[in-house]
Order: sequence, then C-alpha cells, then structure tokens
Amino acid sequence: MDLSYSEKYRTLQEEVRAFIAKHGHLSPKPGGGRQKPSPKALEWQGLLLEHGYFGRNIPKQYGGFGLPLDVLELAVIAEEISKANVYPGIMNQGISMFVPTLLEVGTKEQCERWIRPTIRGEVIWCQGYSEPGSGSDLAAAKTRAVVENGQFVINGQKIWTSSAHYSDMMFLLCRTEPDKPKHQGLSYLLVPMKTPGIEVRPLVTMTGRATFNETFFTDVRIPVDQIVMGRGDGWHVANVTLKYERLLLGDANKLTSRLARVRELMERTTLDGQRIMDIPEYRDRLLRLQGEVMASKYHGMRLLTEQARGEDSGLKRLIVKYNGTLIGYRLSSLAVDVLGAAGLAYDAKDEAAETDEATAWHIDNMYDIGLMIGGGSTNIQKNIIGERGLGLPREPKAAAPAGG
Amino acid sequence: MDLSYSEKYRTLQEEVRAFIAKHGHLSPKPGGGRQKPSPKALEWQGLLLEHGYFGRNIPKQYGGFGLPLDVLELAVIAEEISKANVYPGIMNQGISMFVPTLLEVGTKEQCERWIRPTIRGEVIWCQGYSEPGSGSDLAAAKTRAVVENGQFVINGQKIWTSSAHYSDMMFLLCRTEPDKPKHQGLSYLLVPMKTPGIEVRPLVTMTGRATFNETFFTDVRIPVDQIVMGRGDGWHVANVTLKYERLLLGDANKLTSRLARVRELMERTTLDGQRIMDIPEYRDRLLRLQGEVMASKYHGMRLLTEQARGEDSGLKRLIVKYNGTLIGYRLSSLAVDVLGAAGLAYDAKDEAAETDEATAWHIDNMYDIGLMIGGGSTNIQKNIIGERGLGLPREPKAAAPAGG
Amino acid sequence: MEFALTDEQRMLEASLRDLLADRLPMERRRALAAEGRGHDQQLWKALVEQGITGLAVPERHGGAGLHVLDAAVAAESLGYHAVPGAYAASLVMAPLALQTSGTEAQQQEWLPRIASGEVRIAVGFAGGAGQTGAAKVDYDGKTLSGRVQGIIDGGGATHVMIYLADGRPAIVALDAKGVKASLIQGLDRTRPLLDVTFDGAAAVVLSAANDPVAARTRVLDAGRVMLAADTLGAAQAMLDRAVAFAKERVQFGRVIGSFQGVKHTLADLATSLEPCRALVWFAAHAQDALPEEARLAALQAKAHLDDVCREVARLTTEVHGGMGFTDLQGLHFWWKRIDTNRQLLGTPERCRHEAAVVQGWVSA
Amino acid sequence: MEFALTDEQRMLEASLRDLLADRLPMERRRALAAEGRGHDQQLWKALVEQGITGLAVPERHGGAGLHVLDAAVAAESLGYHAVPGAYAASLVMAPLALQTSGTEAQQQEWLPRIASGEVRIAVGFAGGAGQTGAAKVDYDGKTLSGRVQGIIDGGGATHVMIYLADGRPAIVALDAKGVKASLIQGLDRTRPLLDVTFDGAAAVVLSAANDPVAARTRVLDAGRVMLAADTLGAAQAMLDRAVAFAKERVQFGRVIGSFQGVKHTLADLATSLEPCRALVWFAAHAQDALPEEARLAALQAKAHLDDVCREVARLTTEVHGGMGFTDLQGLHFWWKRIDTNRQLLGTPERCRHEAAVVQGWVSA
Repeated sequence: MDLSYSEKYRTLQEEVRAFIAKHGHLSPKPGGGRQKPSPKALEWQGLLLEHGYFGRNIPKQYGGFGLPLDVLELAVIAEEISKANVYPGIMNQGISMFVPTLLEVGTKEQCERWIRPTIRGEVIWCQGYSEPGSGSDLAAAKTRAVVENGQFVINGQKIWTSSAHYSDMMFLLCRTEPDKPKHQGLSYLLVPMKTPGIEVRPLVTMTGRATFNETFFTDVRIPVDQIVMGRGDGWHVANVTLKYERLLLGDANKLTSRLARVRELMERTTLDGQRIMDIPEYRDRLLRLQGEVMASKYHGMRLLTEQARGEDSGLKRLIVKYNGTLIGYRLSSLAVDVLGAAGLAYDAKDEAAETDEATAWHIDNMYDIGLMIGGGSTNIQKNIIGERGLGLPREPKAAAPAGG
Repeated sequence: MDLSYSEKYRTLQEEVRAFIAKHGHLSPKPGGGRQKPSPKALEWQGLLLEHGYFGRNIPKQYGGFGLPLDVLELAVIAEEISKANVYPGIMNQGISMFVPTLLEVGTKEQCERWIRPTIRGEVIWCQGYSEPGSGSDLAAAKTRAVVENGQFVINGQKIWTSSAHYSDMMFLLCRTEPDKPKHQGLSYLLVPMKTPGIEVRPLVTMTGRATFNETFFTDVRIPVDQIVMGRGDGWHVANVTLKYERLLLGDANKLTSRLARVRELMERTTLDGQRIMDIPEYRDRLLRLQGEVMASKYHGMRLLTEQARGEDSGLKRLIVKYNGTLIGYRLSSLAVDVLGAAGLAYDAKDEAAETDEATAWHIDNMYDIGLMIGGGSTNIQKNIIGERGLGLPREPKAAAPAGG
Repeated sequence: MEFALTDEQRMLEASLRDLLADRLPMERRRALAAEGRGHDQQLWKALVEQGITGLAVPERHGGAGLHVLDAAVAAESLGYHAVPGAYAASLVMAPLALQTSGTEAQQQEWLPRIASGEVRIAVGFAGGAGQTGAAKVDYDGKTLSGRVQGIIDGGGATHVMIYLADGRPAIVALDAKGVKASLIQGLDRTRPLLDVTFDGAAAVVLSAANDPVAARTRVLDAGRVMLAADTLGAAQAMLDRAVAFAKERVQFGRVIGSFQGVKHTLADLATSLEPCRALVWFAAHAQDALPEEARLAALQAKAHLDDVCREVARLTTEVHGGMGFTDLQGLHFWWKRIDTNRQLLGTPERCRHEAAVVQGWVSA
Repeated sequence: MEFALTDEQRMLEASLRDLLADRLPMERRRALAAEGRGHDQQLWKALVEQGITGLAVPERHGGAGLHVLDAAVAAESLGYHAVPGAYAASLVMAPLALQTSGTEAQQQEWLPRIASGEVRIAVGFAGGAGQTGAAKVDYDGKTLSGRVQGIIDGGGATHVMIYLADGRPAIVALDAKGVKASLIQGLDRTRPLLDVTFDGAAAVVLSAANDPVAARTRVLDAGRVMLAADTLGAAQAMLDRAVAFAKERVQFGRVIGSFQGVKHTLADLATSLEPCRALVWFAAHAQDALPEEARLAALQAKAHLDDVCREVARLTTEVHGGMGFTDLQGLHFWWKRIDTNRQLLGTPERCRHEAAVVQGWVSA
C-alpha cells in the first residue's frame, strides 16, 4: 500500500500543472451539459490532444498521442484537470464508446476515416440502440434495414438518442436479417444524420428538459459499406460498445465532491433557526453516506491499481456503476431534504437550471433515477453482477418466442 | 370509524374479566415455548373450553363451544387474556392447522375421533411436510408410502417437525403415487408417533436449542384408512392446512408490546454514562420502528373489521406475515444493540434462556431469522404477494422436470 | 369496533374519483402544469359543486361539517389524481384555524366564503412548522411586516394566513397594499407555493383561542395528516400504474411482471404501502376523536408516509424503465408531488424528533 | 500509487488461510465452541508458529514489527475461518498499548512474551470505549478496585489490561490476589468476554505516554479496525457459502441461484460488501501512515462494516433456507461473530457520532 505517486507520475503532474498555468485561460467553463462543442471547446480540445491530455492512448495515425495505456497517467491528468477546474475535453458517446469499438473491431479504413474527426470533436455521434418496445432487451430491436440497389433502406424508430439533434452521425443497431434468430439478425450501421428521411423529435424527461430524443427513420438510404463488421454481426459489435460503456467507472470523485457539497449545505442551512448539521437525524444520514462514499472511493483506488497492473477486476468492476448510482441518488435526496421547503423553487428551463442551487440538486436527484434506469436497468445490472460476477446460472430460457 | 366496542362486546369483556378474576390463579405462566402441556395447563385448557374462551367456534359435538365465528369476540377474549397476562390456551400445529383442515375436508368420523382430544391438549400433533431436499418446494416431497397387505409402508425423512419428540401423532405429506405428476402423487396420512420404525432426532438451531427435529421413517406401517381425503389428494389437503397457517395473523399486539419493551430498555440502559434514549442515533431507530409498528397495528384493526364483515381482504392479508416478521426482526436487532457488550452473555441451554433478558432478546433475534425462513421463505412469500395479491403472472414453467 | 370507512366516506371517495378521472385526463394535467398557476377555474367549480370546499366548514356556516378523516379521504383521492390546485391549507387548515382561533363574527365572515369557493386562503408559518426558508413577520397591532416562504396552496389564493410566532393566525388579502406575493414555480408545478413579503400590510388577527400555540398545533397536525393522505394517494397511483405496466410490458420474451426482480420489488412496495392507509386513517380519526393520541399519530403518519412513499416513487419509476423517466408517462407528476409534500410542515427527521418530544422520550 | 496488498501480505494471508482450512474443519470449530473456553492450545501453537502472535510486536522485541494493515489482513482471515481464540485485543491492541504507553523496560518485559505466545492480555476499558456494562475502576497508585465488563479476548487470557479513566492502561495478572474473573459464555462461544471484579489487585500501570488519552485513542481505533476486518472476513465467508449453496440447491426444478429473487439478493450483498474491503485496508493503512485520516477512517470502517455485514449475515442465512437456521451448516458461528464484533468498542451509532465530533461537525 503506497498512496503516493512515483517520480514518473510526479513529473507528469508537474507537466500538466505547467500546461494549465500557461493555457488554462483558454479553457471553456467545465460542465454545461450536453451540447454541440463551441469553437472555444474545439480549440481547447486541439490543445489537449496535442499535449496528450486527451486521446493519449489512441494511435498517432488516427490523431491520438500514441502512448501505451497507463491508467495512473490518466488518473493524474484527470486529477489535475479536476483540481484546476478546467474543461477536461469533449466527452460524448462517439468518443467514449464508438472510438474504442472501431479500434477493437473496425477496419483500418474505418479507423482512419472516423477516429480523428471524432476525437477532435468535429464529428459528433449519437447511439441508436434502444427502441420504445425494447428498453433493456436491446437484441429485440425492430428497426429494419433492407438492401435495395446497393443501399440499406432503413425504417423504424429509436429512442434515448441523447445528442441526436446536433449529431453528425449515428451508430445504429438494426435488423437486417429478419429470418435469422433474434441475436443473429442484427447489423451495426453508420448513418449520417443529414440523410433524408430522418426526423429527430425532442423527448422531454421528468426534469422538464429535453436532453434526449426520439429518432424516426422513413426510407433512409445509406451505402451498404457503412457497416462495422458484417451483416448479422450487429449484436457482437453492440456488445463491444456496451462493454466500453460499462467500463466508464462510476466516478468516485463525483461522490466525494457531492458529499462535501451536502456537508457544506447542511452547515449553512437552518430549520426553525437551528443549523441542520446540528440536528442529529440529518447528521446521521450524512454520516452513513460518508461511510458509503469512503468505501467507494477507496474501492476506486483499488480498481485503478488493478487496472494499472492489467489485472481483471471481475466482480469488483461490475458493481461500481450500480453502487455509485444508488449512493449518488441518496446524496442528492439528502440535499433535497436539507433544502426543504425553501428549496422547492425549480425552473429547469432557463439559465437558472445551471446556476440555481436548488434546481441543480433537484435535477441531479431526478437524473440519478434516470441513471439507474439508463444503460441497462437496475435489474439487468443485478443479473450481470450475479451471473458474471458471482457465477450464478442464467434464467432458464423462456418457452415463448423472442420479440416484443 | 368507531374504535369502541358495542354493548355485546363490552358484555363479553366483563364476562372474561370476571372469569379471570375468579379462575386466573389456576392459570399456568404464559410463554415457556414449545413443550408438552403440563397437568396444570390441561386443567386450565378445560376451563377455557368450558367457558368458550377456546375452541369457541368449533362445533359442540366435537368438543368446542359451538358459536358462529365472530372475530371481534375472539379479539376481545385475546385482549383480556393478554392484558391479564394469563395463559391463552394451548397452541400447537394440531390445533391451529390440523383441526381446521379436518373441519374443512375431513370425514365426520375423523372429526369426531380427533378434534376433541386435540383441542383439549390430550393429543399433540406435529407436521410432516418439509424434507431436507425440499424446503420451500413442498410438492417435491420424496418420502414414500406404498401399500402392502392393507397398510401403508412409509420410508423417508422429514425435517422441521417442531414438536415431534413429544407428539402423539403426525400429519404427513408423502408420495403414494410415484407414477403421477409431481402435485398429484401425494397423500396426507395420519401417523401415530409411537409406530415402530419412527426415529426422532433433535435438530439444534442457531440459537443452540433443539426446538425442532428430524424424523426418520423406516418401514413404518399404518392402516390404509389413516388418510385425509383420498390417495393423490395430499397436495390439496396440505394446501388447506397451509392456508390456515397463513391465516394466523402476524400478531400486531406482539409488535406493540415488543416496541414498548425496547423503549423501556433504552430508558434504563446507559452507554458511557449516558442514557441510550438520549443518544439520538438510537432514538431515531426506535422512532422509525414506532412508525412501522403503528401502521401494522392499525392495519391489523382494519383487517379485523373486514374479517368481522366477512370481506375478502386479499392483498391486505397476504402482506401481514412478511411485514410483521421483518419489523419484529428489526426491533429485536435494536434491542440487541441497546444491550450492547454487556448483553452478549448468552446461555440458551438452561433456565436462563427464559428469564435472562439478554439471552431472551438474542433468542428472539435469531428466531426472527427462522421465522423469515420458516413457513415458506421470504422469496415464496413475495411470490404469493406479487401473484395472488397484485395479480402478476407466475414464473414461466422451467423446461427441466420437477423433482430435486 | 369498526376500523373502516363509512358508506358516506366511500361514496365521497367514489364520486370524487369519478369526477377526477373524467375531468383530469393526463393531457389536462400536463397543460395545467405547463401554465403553472396551480388553479383552474373550471376544475375548481366542479370541486365546489362536489362540496369539497365545504367539507371542513361547519354546517351552520354553509359547509358539510365533516371530520378530519373525511377530509383525509378526499386528500387521498386528490393525491391519487395529482390534482392541481389548493386543498390541504385552503380547505382544511384555514377553516380549522378559523374555528379554533376565530371569534364567532370572524367565523361568520370567512367560513361561508371558504365553503362557497369564493375565498382561498394560503397558509404559512413564521417559524415552528419545521420548514426551511424565510419565516419571520412582525405584527404591530394592525399591520404585518416581514417575509414568509413556503406558503402552502399559493395557486389561485385570494388571501394568505400567516401564523405569528405567538401562535395566532393573521389573515391578509393578497391584493392589499404592502403585500408583494410571488407564486413560486416549483418542483411540483401543479401546486405552486407562495413567497410573500409584507411591508405594513393590513392584517386580521384571530385571537380567540385560549391557548393559541395549542390551537396552531392542531392546525399543523391536521395539515400533516392531509399531506400524508395526499402522499398516500399519489404513491398508490404510482404503484397501480407500475403493476399495470408490469403486466403488459414484454422484454426478453416475457411479461416483465413475471420476473422475480420486478415482482418482488412490487411486492415489497405493496407490503410497505398498504399498512400506511390504516395509519393515515387512524391519524385522521384521532385528530377529532382521540386527543391523547392525535399528536403522535399525525407526526408519525407524516414521517412514515414520506419515507415509504419516496421509495415507492423511486422504484415504481424504475419499473417503468426509460418510459418512467420521460414526460410521456407523466409519472413524474406524482413523484414531484410526493417529494414536495415531504418538504412541507416538517420532513420525517423533524416530525420524528417532535414525536420523541411529545412522548417525553427526550426534552424539547 | 499502489492501493493493494503487497506480495508479503498476500503470502501471509494465503498461508494463514491454508493453515486454518486444514486445522479448523467445521467439526473442530463446533467442538471448541461447545467447550466454550475460547482457547485451544494446539491451534494457538500453530498460530504462534505462523508468527501471528508477533505480527504487531517490534522486531527488537522478538516480533515481526509489521503494521496495522498486516494485522488487518490476518484479522480478515481469522474472521473468514471464525477462529476461536484471542487476537484483536491480545495481539494487536495490547502490544500497541505497550508501545504507546509503556516504558522501554516495560516493553522489554512484556512484548517478547506476547510475541512468543506465552502471555495473552485481554483488554477492557473503564469507560469511553462506547460499550455498555460495568466500566469503573479506581487506582490507588498500587492496586485496582472496581469492575469492568465486556473485556475482549477473555479466552485463554493470562492477564488483563484495563484502561483507566485518565487514559493509562493498567495490567493485572488474572491469577493475582483480589481478582475475580468470570469467562462469560456469550453469544459467540468461540471468543468469550471477561467480566472482572478487582478488589485491591496489584497492577502495573503504563504511564510513559505524553498524551495518555491520545495514546488510548490510537489503541481503540486499531482495535476497531481489527474488528471491522474480522467482520469483513466473516461476512465474506457467509457470502461465499451462500453463493456456493445457490449454485447447488435445486428447488422447483431449478438451481435456486437462477431465480432473480436469490440472484439479486446475492448481487446486492456483493455490491455492498466488496467496497468494504478497500475501506478496511485504507483504515488500517491510515493508522500508521496517515495520522490525519486515521480517526475518521477507523470509526467509519467499524460503523460501515457492522451495518453492511449484519445485512449480509441475515440474508445469506435466509438464502440457505431452513438449513441456514440449523446448527448443521454452522453458518451461525459467523452470524454470531459479526453480531458480537458490532457490540464491541462502539456500535455504528456510537462510532458515527464520534466521527462527527472528530470532523468538527458537532461538538462533543
């Protein structure tokens, strides 16, 4: 057990600090939710890429920095960027999920064509997986593509396409081989969002904001070579992508800073003239959550070490997202209770949503519910933990045919 | 809403009080767990039967008091007996489960033969349902009975036969028609425990006490007419019995008095010189449980009213046992924590088990775990609540054959 | 011994639910939430005709003279249908305040107008109610100055009643001079709160109670029972919808309600929610019939319902999957209602602490 | 940055577990529990040979001079195997107490005998440790009088160390005059506590610490970390057994682990238990390496482990069905161990309160 960084990492730490001291003023404000990158953000992204503080492990030929993976380096960079409160770089589904998928199963041509503009933020991707009828059962996708005159002709509907309204491209899971069994009939297509026949409608969530969309396809035509791997391989490719989604660590730093914010809120909020921190029933809730957050934080450090060693963390990794989401929800629930009646003012529509403390906490609280649902419902996560983590047997196949 | 008793019940209340004033000194001490009734208990039982404070709704010809069911009368009697802290009468599986089963599906001859001695405490029954391989899956019973020379010959093993070591009879669920499907191959036999070939071995539980047994059958022979309903009807009869087991209300009075005991314990126990009731983290746990207990208590009154009206309470009734068991466990856990280090002294073997406060709470706490498991595990209870209470569909049948 | 609703109470419930099912389809609710005024004249008129405005007003003042339990039955139905508009404060707490603290003349002046639906009084507290936010007013014998946040039933209010620190309620017209009232667009857009700043606003103070603090406590507790009943109705609506959804929605070739993951979650929620109804009934009944148990029951009902129903709200939303998170299903109206009720008149933490004090388990 | 056990620590763990798996089959554990002496000379000898008695004793006094984290690794293994006998107090707290509060001569006198396994010191507190029960002694400069309950590691103890109210530890031989010691047959019969009444018993007081209260706190916190680690091991053992059982046991024609009801329960337990290990490691590491974080980490580790593992104990027992409730499976040894650890050196309620004080969130 040694919680200090060795020479190599301290040097990197110094480098990053120097970079921030010199260029930090060029950084856009961090946060701000999902939107098309501003020119300022694109410029900052270029700087990060150039110094290897983004795309550090992506091959040079595809626009990255070309270094071998060293998760501690990544942790050092993330830590310094977070401490200095500068923009960590563009993060979207194209960068976090599609790029690693291409690197794993794409052709050299596909990598050359797509990775560079994607990581530079010039091409924005959205994910076309979920459908209204198949939320967690992705393999039941009904959106169809048939080949006509050397083109895929796509018809159907996708939901939860978060950035569809400003995306350039979609990676789309759809059914191309209707005669084959459920999991073998899918393909993974790359669809320009400007193609005629695509309609994007905003999907308002319980927060009152439209951060997601529904996307409708009516005779949308794309060339048949706009496909990753072959026809019928879609389920395999989609799972590669999902693997990278699940690898996105439930961020323990986020829980730690959220805990600190709730603590601070409890120290300055009063109820009938009494500081809420002095009311033991509230304080005990905070202390319980502190225990959870500490365990998560040190667990994250343990995982980081294993990752750095190239060890397979198995169960330890599988639990992170589910655990972190639930703790995050309990923290935001406590914040909402501390704010109390005076904190019920809520206006998610305008600028206040970003700056008003009460609105921000309420949005977080509802968004946490969304996180439990999104990316595979809680039930599916528990199945994965039970089956892949603990080795328990799968549910016996239902007699009824697939679909629905 | 009217929480007072009408004239009729106030009269009964007066009667019971007068009875207790006159005869109360003859009552054995209440509690004391599962044991063969003492002569004193048998005498008291006779008094209760004679006055209709036991077996009130059992036909006179079978030794009961012969009044029509009026649950409010029963509640009044139970209340007065509980308040006066006298012995409420003998309670065992024969009385609470077997007698109502006979009344529902037994022949007149069977009722005449068995009910009177059973309710008088002269014949003690034990239940032969569970087997080591089939805890919650009762229909998978493997204990077999084959007919030879006009007798059933029984071989196999039962577990959780709580009073087997002092019982006179067992109602036994066993397989008599091995060629028929799982649920249609069972019969419900009545077995004298003195029959040669029966061996009862005590089963020590986590409490360190042997309140249960395993019962082994080796070529045990009983007449073929010692059966309730016909061959192959065992599953039906067993379910009648189980229905009565589930009808035994999770006793809200028990929770209320347990809550009061924990409160009192917290008021007199100190930790580093401070009264535990004054430590807010403990007090808050008690208050949370008080909310649960109050809800259970009034829910019980609501059910009682519905029962008195002959209404079907459905979901409301199905949840009672599961809910009450969990609250009971949480209450005994709190008591164990209040007792703390000084309360770790534990000796379940001798008399102390009945009289030592710490030992009694620890036994309760462990027994609560047993209650969650017993009578159908928590999972089965949740299935029943979900399926019968909320109308959710059953699990699809597994492809694999029954058994196990 | 009858622990049950009377036939009259069942009829009140049935007719109210029929009315609301008819008049308040999801699109209407959504439209009213979008407006955010917390009041709809058409719906209000229908509720007046149904007699809701007069439930807690004595017969001699033009009401039905019913008890807190009747009012709770109505509150549960309003919560079940997530009804936009005033109720707990304007139609239960305010009339009760007038009866406990008003002179006969004051009652004569105000109660008939509450029963007729003409006057709607939002209610707030200058401290002591367990709410966060500004809560301080000075009364100089004639006028009020100060600021109170978190005033309940702001939507469509004509007046506001503020409980002074000494336990007396003061009524101020919202269109009076020296009153600056903001309707707060809040989490629950169907029932906005008021934030009012008073600057020498003319006030009518109700001073007829012998023990004004005790009188205020009765009103507070009645309000808590109403919020608990409303939360109960809202949670029951969410559970009913989740059960229905689980019976229809197919994933992995099976109706999702057949998976134990979903089935057991719903069974757990039903197990914790169903006994809540008896607790709410008892707490409401106790307000009128069992004075010695009234305080504890109101506080525990508020605390217990808030906690149980927050879990119901979270998990029933989860059972709906992605659709539960959208505005399409509209589940969030109930979610927000439950969360809002929780923050008013004392969170569970605050109510349980007061319950300990009431029982002498700890000193105040 | 290496948040991981060293190779040496892994080897310590592996060899200890091999030893225990070999020497402590279920029948042996059951037999030792039936005896109830909390000490087995044969097992003790094996542990001495393994070096467990010298783990926390400096090298110059015949020990291995290892850190609290090493001791925690051993504690987890002992908990995993529900080992009857002394550890947390006798082999970690007592040696640490001697190092923090003893003179060089006192250390020289006692530590080598601890390392050799000859001396086993049970540890108790005359107040301030968050335990219920009698906890009061007077020290007249030479002898001790009074009574202390809940003394840890009573089984096989040769001496007892009592922390006086002023923070100094006093060592008394159990066979000394004026000592009446009862080995308490407790819930966990593998590790009985002591209840000792002193009546003018000769005592050696360790007075070398500059700040005796701070020195006592270090010992208490190290003890809390040991109990947390032991509880972690015990809970992990129960979870491992429940998972194995769920893979084998067939009901309704299916392996029960394929039912979501069981699968999700086990997934939930694994999710809450696995991060506990990192918390225990950190808390142990902090005791030596990060003084500013040591107190909070020890208190939170004790509280969090106690709570998480009580649920693990309950639900893994339930997963076993009726067999879990019997003595046959022996699961209850772990259940009782977890519950016993919870009651020692402060329950979660008490530890969290102290954590709030330590952080200045509230005044003591």
